[in-house]
Amino acid sequence: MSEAVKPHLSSAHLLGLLRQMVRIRRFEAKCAELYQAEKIRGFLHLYDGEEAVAVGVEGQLRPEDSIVSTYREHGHALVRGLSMAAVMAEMLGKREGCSRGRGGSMHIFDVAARFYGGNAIVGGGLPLAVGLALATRMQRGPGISACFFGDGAVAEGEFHESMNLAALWGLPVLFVCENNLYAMGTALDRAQACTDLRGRAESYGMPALTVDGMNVVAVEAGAARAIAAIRSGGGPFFLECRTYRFRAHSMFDAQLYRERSEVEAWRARCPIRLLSGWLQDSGMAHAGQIAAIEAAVDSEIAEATAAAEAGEWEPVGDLARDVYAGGDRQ
Amino acid sequence: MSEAVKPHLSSAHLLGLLRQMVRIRRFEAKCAELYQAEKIRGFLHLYDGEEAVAVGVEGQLRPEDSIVSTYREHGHALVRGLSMAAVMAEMLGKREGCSRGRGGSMHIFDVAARFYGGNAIVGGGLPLAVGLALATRMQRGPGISACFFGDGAVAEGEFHESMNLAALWGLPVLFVCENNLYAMGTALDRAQACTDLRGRAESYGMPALTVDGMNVVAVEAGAARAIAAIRSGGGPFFLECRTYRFRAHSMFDAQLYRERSEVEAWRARCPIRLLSGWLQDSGMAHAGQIAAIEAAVDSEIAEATAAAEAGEWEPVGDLARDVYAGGDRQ
Amino acid sequence: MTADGQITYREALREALREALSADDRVFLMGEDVGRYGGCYAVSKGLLAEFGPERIRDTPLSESAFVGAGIGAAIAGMRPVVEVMTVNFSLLALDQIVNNAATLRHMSGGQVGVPVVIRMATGAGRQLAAQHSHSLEAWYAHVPGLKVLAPATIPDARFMLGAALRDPDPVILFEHVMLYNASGPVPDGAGCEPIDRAVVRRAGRDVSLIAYGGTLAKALEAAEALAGDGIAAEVVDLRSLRPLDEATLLESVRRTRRAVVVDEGWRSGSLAAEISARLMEGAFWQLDAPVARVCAAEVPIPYARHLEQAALPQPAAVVAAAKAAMGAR
Amino acid sequence: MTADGQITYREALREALREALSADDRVFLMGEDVGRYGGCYAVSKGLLAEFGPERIRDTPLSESAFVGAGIGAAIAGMRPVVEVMTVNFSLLALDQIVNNAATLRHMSGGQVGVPVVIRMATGAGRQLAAQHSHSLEAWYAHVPGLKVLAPATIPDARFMLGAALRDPDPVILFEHVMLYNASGPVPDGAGCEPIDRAVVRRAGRDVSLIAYGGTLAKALEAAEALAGDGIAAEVVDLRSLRPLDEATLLESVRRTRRAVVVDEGWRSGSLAAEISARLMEGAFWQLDAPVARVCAAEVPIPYARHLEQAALPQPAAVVAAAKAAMGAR
Ligand SMILES: Cc1ncc(C[n+]2csc(CCOP(=O)(O)OP(=O)(O)O)c2C)c(N)n1
Ligand SMILES: Cc1ncc(C[n+]2csc(CCOP(=O)(O)OP(=O)(O)O)c2C)c(N)n1
Ligand SMILES: [Mg+2]
Ligand SMILES: [Mg+2]
Repeated sequence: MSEAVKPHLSSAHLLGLLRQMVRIRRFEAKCAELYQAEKIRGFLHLYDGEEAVAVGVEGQLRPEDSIVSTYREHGHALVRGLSMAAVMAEMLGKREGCSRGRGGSMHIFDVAARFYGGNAIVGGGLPLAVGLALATRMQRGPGISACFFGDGAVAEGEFHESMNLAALWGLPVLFVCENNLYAMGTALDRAQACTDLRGRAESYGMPALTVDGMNVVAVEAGAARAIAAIRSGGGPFFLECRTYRFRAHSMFDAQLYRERSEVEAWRARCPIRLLSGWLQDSGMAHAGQIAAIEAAVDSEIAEATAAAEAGEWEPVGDLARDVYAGGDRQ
Repeated sequence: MSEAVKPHLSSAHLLGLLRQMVRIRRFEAKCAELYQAEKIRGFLHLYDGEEAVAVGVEGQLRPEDSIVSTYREHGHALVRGLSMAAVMAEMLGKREGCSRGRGGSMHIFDVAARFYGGNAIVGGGLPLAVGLALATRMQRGPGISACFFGDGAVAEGEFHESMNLAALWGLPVLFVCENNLYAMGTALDRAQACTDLRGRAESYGMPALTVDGMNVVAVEAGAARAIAAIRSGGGPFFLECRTYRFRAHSMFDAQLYRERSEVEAWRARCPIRLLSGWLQDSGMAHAGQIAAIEAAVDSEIAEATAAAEAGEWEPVGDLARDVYAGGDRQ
Repeated sequence: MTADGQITYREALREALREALSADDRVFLMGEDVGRYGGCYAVSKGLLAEFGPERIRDTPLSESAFVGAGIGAAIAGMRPVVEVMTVNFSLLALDQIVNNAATLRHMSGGQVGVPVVIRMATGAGRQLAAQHSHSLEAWYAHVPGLKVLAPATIPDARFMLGAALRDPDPVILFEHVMLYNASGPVPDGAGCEPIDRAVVRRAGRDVSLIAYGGTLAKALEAAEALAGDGIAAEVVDLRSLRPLDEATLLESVRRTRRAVVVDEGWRSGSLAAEISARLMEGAFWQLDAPVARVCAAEVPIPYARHLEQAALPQPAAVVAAAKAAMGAR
Repeated sequence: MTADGQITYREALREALREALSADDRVFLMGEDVGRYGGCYAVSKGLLAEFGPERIRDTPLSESAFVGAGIGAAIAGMRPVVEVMTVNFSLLALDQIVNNAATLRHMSGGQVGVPVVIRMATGAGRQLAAQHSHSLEAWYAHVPGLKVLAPATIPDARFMLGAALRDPDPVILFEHVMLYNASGPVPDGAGCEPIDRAVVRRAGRDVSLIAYGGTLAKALEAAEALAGDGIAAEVVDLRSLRPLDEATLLESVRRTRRAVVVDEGWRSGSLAAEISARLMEGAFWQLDAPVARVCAAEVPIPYARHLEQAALPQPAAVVAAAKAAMGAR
């Protein structure tokens, strides 16, 4: 491992990672609450348990890089620096929402942050990421593009076509597979003939790496290595993060397909608990620092929620704006 | 290699293989002639140079097995035992055609022979082959299904999805990749990040084998091995046959994408010339036997063509039959 | 089933599946999460336990492959019911449906039949935003070789599937997402209308409201409101979107001399356009007003509830269109 | 270009590509066999040598990925022209076109524009049988967020592409396979009609024949035949299929009071249905006869020439429909 990709294990850095994970976790707890209160509607997919992936990967990205995500993207959006208030307003369907209330939970966008959504079609974002990277390449730009997708997406034809195209053209794409072992209720081994997904990447001649997705430091180290390879002109890279979702797939899921004990076993490896435990055990941080982070996050969430709730409804007369660039003309 | 899959190198057997290859070659020469005469129209994709693949593979299939092919399927159809007259009548658009003139060159069908077409969408037949195998499995039937497709199809999402599904469910499917190095004008290495296609199969945990597609005996041996593995319950198998098409992709192709010298080099390895040369050099057959085969084939073609030409045009009033089972009701 | 003999649309569909699976060994259900998860809209809940994993097959996320595999299995004598979770994802399987299922019989000169049934949820109303709220029935209804059904009532949810499975051709069955929780009785004798017939759900003499799937309830609601204003609206449920039962439509409209078509598809190129054109062709001289369309606004369906509802056809708009037709000229 | 100043439709398209590639570095062409092979219909022949492989990009057979990549590149500031060989294969890319290209601007609250141009060949007439003869313009014209163009003339082939590239939204360009060899002049001043306007190609007072793409020539042929019988048919070329230029259509039909729509799509759910419905809505009281449709027969297009031609709309049928409209009532 080269100098460039050595993880920064300073206490400040680690507390920063922890803070981001806590932000996601608590933000989403608030979302679940607002869902129960019927203020958020539609599908709501929580990232609970998978926070280390977004935090570990995105910390290694630069502003000039682009991101394409899925319907389980609140974490990706927050870490990328989107305003929490704008994300929350989006989920509430307000005009102040980052997507003006048009997108909701599954379609968080921020072009200034090069955050190209929130895509609700499994695998549907991958070709976009390839195209973003192609544009960068043709424009001789410095950025790379990163796309997140689940283990379920690997079975889709769009995954295959995108991987091959990116590899064939040597494009700067980071493929981040968030392997949480389930696609809705379908366990990985009932969807994939071969559950070691790295073989897929290798069949396109693409370098691949699997990391422990519950350990943010491991994710960070893996992402650093992958991104360094991409930036040095090595073409695309496949990074598999083994993770787990603690909660239901969405708010409509009775979880008939897995044992509670399995969930509990994974919960014991909660990325937040792991990191905060390790920080404290090693003496790199004390409980007070962690409590302070939690308090700061809570007030950020409270403020964001209040701001979002104070937002307005888009007038119905503006329904048809933004279908075409020119406005509501069809 | 087990007893069961040992190639039969008797002179009679080899002359049989030769005869099938000659049938295809000469039949298609006639088709090209009829195309020039504007009696055959639409797209016409010749198999010229690839005959050893159909002959080597299909000789190992049984009547209870099913076949799904591509738009380059005259060879597959003839070897499967379809009536040459019915195939020719189809190309002429006659009602006596195996597809009643509805399909033409790209859509040769014969359900009695379990020959499920002729598919003009690259990769589009693969899911069908998976479904045919699934039905066999559920019906506890003895057959397997074989699908033919080109190197170009390997880039399609449908290829990936079909391979994974067949492997996941352990279905009896023989995937025969006719790797002729080009998809229209696109050379393999400009379409595939990794040109060793076996890696694809392996990434689904599927056994794979590459054979010399210009050597019918090698194809036969490989097919026998693959099919034995499938019949013994080993699930699907990927058989890559390295071959070459001597002529244009279709009748509208200026062949700007390859050198004449490359074509000539491959022509030197013509599967018919190879086998007939070897038969004569080894003393297993003499020129007279081969000439007799050619003569018999020529008269078969002459008869088939005459029969096809004597066929009738479907009355225009019957245009809408066979859209639905009930007839022309919509 | 509840004590009062009512069942939900979801339960009716499940009953239909259970009946088909029990009656015919060739029938099986295949799709994403139809097994352990119980179906994304819980239609197939419990069937895995009852029929086992051979016949209730969870598939990977591979719409093209598993729909195509259903087509292949149908060709080979099985009677697959393929569930594509929603019409939105069916875009990934369209090649198989349009280029194989719909063409094979014709292209093979009548040799290859494809008795597959493809079920999918359709429509908006659940705030699922643009990629999850399509109503593409009109696309499917455009394709010769396919039959397209839209059960809008509990009895149709209960009986259309069986009829579709008896059909030797590929049938697409659209289940509107807002209907799954609807409930009602299944009267004796229900299920005997042929599946390709439109049915008059409410008789009236002044104007014909033509609807299907998710818009039937809206048309009925509009008819009720119109009745309050002394206008007797007839409500026709298309049921079959391909073939269209033109005879029933024409009979109704020739009598009422006015029609409003209610369709959740986007207006341009909607199924409502086809109905309007057919009425033009078959009843022009009997019309006292132009056939009106109440369709979805031409926008990708937005998430926010008030915007989503504004984008969808609503009873009030149907009432307004019917009154305009009454007052025409 | 020939000595007499005529160029083919194919050459006009190539000229348009060449011009766009020369004028704007952001423009590039991508698709299967657009480079070395020269394009499946030879439209891009020679461009690889002129512009190099970075800008004339051959792709693998991966319709979803390369169309999606075009969308992604457009988002990031490029101006991709993506060639999908034919509309038949575009079924494999529909998810990207409908769920991404068409929705992104709205779904992102106006942030994400997708200035991609997607070209594809369409239509039948070359005996390519059911899987290679689709006319699915109506499907695309149904989708808000897309614009859909159908150049039917040499000048439109020459100039629509440039206009499409200047458009900030995704544009689908349909090139009818039977037009590539058509030739004609490109007069001075051609190319100045806005791309979203229908154009009257032949003036007449008795009946409006409305056509687009591959059917324009048939409509003109019918008009000529009708003229011989003393019927002055006006021929309107839609040019833009989405948005539809309703104003021009209504203006024509209010004047002629009769219309025949000529459309190679299957009749049910055709674009012709939409036109008929719009004329119903906007010109009902001016119509002297029901709007007629001459469309493709509702069959997968067969291979045999006589059957294929019988399945397609023909000038004789247009003449008959126009005469029926003249004699109505
Ligand atoms: C093409 C497509 N098919 C089906 C769905 C419905 N669906 C939404 S999420 C999901 C599971 C995806 O699993 P995975 O890729 O592992 O991501 P995860 O939800 O586990 O993060 C499914 C089947 C969809 N959105 N898109
Ligand atoms: C989905 C799809 N895309 C494009 C085409 C056009 N096309 C027909 S054959 C062909 C090349 C296929 O190459 P390969 O799979 O190697 O088969 P080969 O023709 O070499 O036998 C192409 C691009 C098609 N028929 N289907
Ligand atoms: Mg998952
Ligand atoms: Mg090839």
